[in-house]
Amino acid sequence: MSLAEVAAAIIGWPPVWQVLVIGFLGSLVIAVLAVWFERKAAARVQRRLGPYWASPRLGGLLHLIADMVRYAFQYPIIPRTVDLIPFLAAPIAGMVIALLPLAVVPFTSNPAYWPLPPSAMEYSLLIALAIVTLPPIFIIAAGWASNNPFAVIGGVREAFIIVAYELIAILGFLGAAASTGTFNLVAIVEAQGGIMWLAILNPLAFLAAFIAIVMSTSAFPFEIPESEPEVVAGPFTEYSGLLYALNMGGAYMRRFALSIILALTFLGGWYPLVPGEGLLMGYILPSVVVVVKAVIVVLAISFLRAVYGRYRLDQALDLAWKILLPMALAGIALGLFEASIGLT
Amino acid sequence: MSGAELVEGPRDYEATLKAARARAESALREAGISFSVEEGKGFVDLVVDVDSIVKAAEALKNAGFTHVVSVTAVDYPKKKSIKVAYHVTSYLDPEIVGGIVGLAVYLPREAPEMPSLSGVWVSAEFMEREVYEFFGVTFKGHPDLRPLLLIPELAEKRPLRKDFVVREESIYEGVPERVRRG
Amino acid sequence: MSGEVRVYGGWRDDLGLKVIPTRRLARDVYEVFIGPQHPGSGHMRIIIRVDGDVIVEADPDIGYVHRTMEKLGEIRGWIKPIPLFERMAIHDACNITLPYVRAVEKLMGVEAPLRAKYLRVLLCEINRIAAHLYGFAIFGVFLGHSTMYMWAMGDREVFIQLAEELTGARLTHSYPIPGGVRRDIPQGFPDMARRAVKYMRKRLEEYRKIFLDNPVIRSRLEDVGVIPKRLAAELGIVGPNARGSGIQYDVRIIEPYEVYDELDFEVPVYTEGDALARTYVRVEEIRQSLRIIEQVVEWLEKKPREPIVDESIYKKYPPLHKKILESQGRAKLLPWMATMKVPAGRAIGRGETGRGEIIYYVESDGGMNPYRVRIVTPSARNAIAFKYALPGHRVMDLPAIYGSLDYFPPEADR
Amino acid sequence: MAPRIGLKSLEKRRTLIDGVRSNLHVLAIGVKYFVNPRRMTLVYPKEYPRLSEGYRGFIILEKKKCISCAACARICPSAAMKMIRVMEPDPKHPEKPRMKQYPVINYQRCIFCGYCVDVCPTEALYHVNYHDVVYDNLAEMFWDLDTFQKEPEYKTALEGRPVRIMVHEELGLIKVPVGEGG
Repeated sequence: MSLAEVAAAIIGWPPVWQVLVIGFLGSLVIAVLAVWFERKAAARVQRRLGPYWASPRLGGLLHLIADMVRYAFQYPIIPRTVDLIPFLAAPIAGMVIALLPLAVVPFTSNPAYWPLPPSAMEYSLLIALAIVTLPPIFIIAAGWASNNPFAVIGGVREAFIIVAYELIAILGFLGAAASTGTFNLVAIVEAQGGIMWLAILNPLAFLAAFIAIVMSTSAFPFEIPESEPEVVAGPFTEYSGLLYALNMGGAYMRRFALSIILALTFLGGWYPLVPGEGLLMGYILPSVVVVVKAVIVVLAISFLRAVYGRYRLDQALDLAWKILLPMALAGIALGLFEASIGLT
Repeated sequence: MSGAELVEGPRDYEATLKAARARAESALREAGISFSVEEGKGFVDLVVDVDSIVKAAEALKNAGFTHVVSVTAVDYPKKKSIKVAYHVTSYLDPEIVGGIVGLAVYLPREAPEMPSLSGVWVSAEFMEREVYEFFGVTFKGHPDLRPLLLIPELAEKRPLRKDFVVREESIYEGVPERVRRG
Repeated sequence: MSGEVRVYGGWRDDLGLKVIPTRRLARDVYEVFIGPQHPGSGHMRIIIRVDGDVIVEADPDIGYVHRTMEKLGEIRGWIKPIPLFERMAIHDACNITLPYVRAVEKLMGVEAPLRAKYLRVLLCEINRIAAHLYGFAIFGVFLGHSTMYMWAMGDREVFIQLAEELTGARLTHSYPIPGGVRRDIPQGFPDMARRAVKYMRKRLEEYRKIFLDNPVIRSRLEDVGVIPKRLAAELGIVGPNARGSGIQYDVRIIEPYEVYDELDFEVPVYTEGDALARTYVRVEEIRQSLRIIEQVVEWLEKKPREPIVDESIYKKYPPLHKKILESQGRAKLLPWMATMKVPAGRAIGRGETGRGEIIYYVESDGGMNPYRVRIVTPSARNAIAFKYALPGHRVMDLPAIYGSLDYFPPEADR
Repeated sequence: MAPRIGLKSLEKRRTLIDGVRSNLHVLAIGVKYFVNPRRMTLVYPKEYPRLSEGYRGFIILEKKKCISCAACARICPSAAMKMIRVMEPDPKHPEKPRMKQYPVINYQRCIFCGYCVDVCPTEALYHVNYHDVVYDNLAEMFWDLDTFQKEPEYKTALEGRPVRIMVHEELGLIKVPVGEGG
């Protein structure tokens, strides 16, 4: 076995492939697209042109790349007062862990290309959700390590928000599990078949999960921890240059990872495509379908920026605990009811 | 007071001012404070003694003048005095709403000092700070007397006094040589 | 710790009003400096002390853009301060200079002719709309609603365009001069203004949908930053902020200047006193200003052109000046105006700007310069509201309250 | 026909159904503009606005009309207009040069208020209708007498396309392309 083959085998191993290629590279491309769409959609609603001069022919599509180049060459200022190791580690760890859920979700029903062994696959939804809850810790750590009033307030806000959305996200996704009676993502997707999407069968759980994703990734109208008018950039106030870009990228990647889980659990996964044999039919095309669905979710979240303002922290928590939590519970009940009458 | 009593349509300001002036004068007379009147266009100043200004202010406040619109100080180097006028008016009393009456005192230019009226009219607080920094008038009993707009070093110079002179350039000055040669 | 009583909330009716002293609280509160280099502050600083997430005390620290207007007003003659003073609130230029011009007119004993008065009102109302739209734009950004920002700024451009056609400058119009105005309306202006009015009416409906009735915005503003009527009166806050608290006060009604007493419009007063009420006052005012513009434009179109400067000035015009006034609608200034003397006396000129009542106290000793110009701008009077409206609210309410007060630092700092 | 106070009050907080409905309104209006943006953007400098004739842009001197009265320099609020004295041949006595004064302008200071143009008794000063001219250094912005008589080169016009901005009833502002010189 040559070195190249070893490398190919490592990269071809589904968990690595999914995290590095679909996750990292994919989400970079998707971040370019999503940020461009976010700016362009907002610009259209706001009756202006949006990104343009970075690449006039592409309608400013490469604007984020220009931004990233700028970030990469910007001098990262690290204040003397910060707690250095957590300050540096938090954005990096946060971004890496944001992608980890992709190491456990299946992109196909073909067992040859599952990232987990079939026995572990039984609990893939739970494992993915468990990993999803990790990255916010690093946002809080970033804020705390910055040793800046704005950053600390931002971090504390993030902590409040986590408590609110995490439960809803998990309960919302469990609504899907209740409908289908399994934690196996493959089985959940299979149960949905062509058109019996759980988003239609169980809209309550879907809406709860969707809003929880919006909340968890600080998208509008829940952009509270980084709320600019009061806390500058929240936990990321002291970050500059590449580190700031990592923080921002982390949020996009988390949104992407969560959107993939949403696409699998509620939006019919790789259907209408039925995975077959072979790399192309069995793995690549189904994963493209899943990614496209996830991208649509990401873009829909991006669009909200154009029309909503920002909730106040306590109002967001109110919304979460008083409306979304009952809604997610009702979603589970609805799922159980549907399962009992054999709808799914 | 009920809604019907309040302002509805356009008003005659001269009549309002007359009413406000009469109200203020009678309030001061009732309180037993002597005053002199200085006329202005669109307002009237009632000049009182510095010792009786707090009593006068309370009398005006009780007469319905709710807030201060301006604490106006004017420096008169020739008279060696600084005039501080609290231009007050009312929002709530329909008879005198908007009529500006000034409660004024003349203070010596050297070390001007007077009691603060921000205890009577809360709205005077920031304006007194302004007079303090621009004219150097000390308001005794002010809750927080420090410069408002200026930095302390600049406030020391009392910029709005007449001996702080800002010179204007003449119409021939400041032309560079290149341009002056034509 | 210290035995001080903590004051949460500046005002309760049963407690009575007392001055809140600053810098005396316990040490276990968190001090946050909002500004001056801060996205949510403008050129000012609010030092807030927070207990948990609740603001205990707010100390507005203004003066970062102080430009010595009062001092410069004393050395530059009588007509030169007009372009200077409009820099206090550059998007409200006519409203903010007109009271000064009126005070000088009172001292000089001249009066603008009727047509000039209508023209002044026209530009004032165009400015008022533009100023309110500017306020909305900033408010939108404070609440994270970027669309409101862009829309309001974009629609403000329509009214800037109108003002530009009328005066020749986008923002710094320097339009009123003692005794009149500088330009008459150009050809085609009335139709242009009517189109703008129609357009803005439609847009206000869309504003309502995307901003005012937006559940997110509504919940951010309702019952936030309540200033009860009595507190508003005691603090002497002005303009839409006072009218949002139920104060029935508008200089256009109290002391109708120019031709405001001949026009048909309504001064909206809301009684709730919260941020939402203040916002609604502004929306209503835009609506009323549109009505005024319609009426004024119609009057200007119907009535024959007449000199737009006072008779005493017009009769000194040489033939060339009269020709220019007739052909281009441009009122020339006369050379003596630069160094004119104004009879001794004292006058207060006031007017209702977009943000509220502005007062100029002008004193003349009969010389070439004003002896004293005291300016009290609406924002300067509203600054104290921060101190009393913020305590008791959450940190996240700060932008909502700041934006709803429509505070404009350059205007407050003069 | 008179102004009046209109007392109003806010609509009460609505029910959940109203909340859902206004959320839908918000999204609908967002989508409406997303589909049809009705842009107002002016892609400057690819397009540049052709401003109206009355626009107060750069000020130019017509020297032969100037009577050296210095009114423009006296009324200039920002002390941008200055007078210089130059020797020039007297048209009546060509052999004897005479001293005459002319205005020069400092565009670092000019605020384009147009007072000088309006005060000039012989209309020797006029505005051009543009003011987006770029300078390499500040010293250049102090125009000497020769520069003051020439309209500055309008470089934006070389690469851009002129548009006229109009108020539109539906779209707010629209741009109408104008031909060269139109």
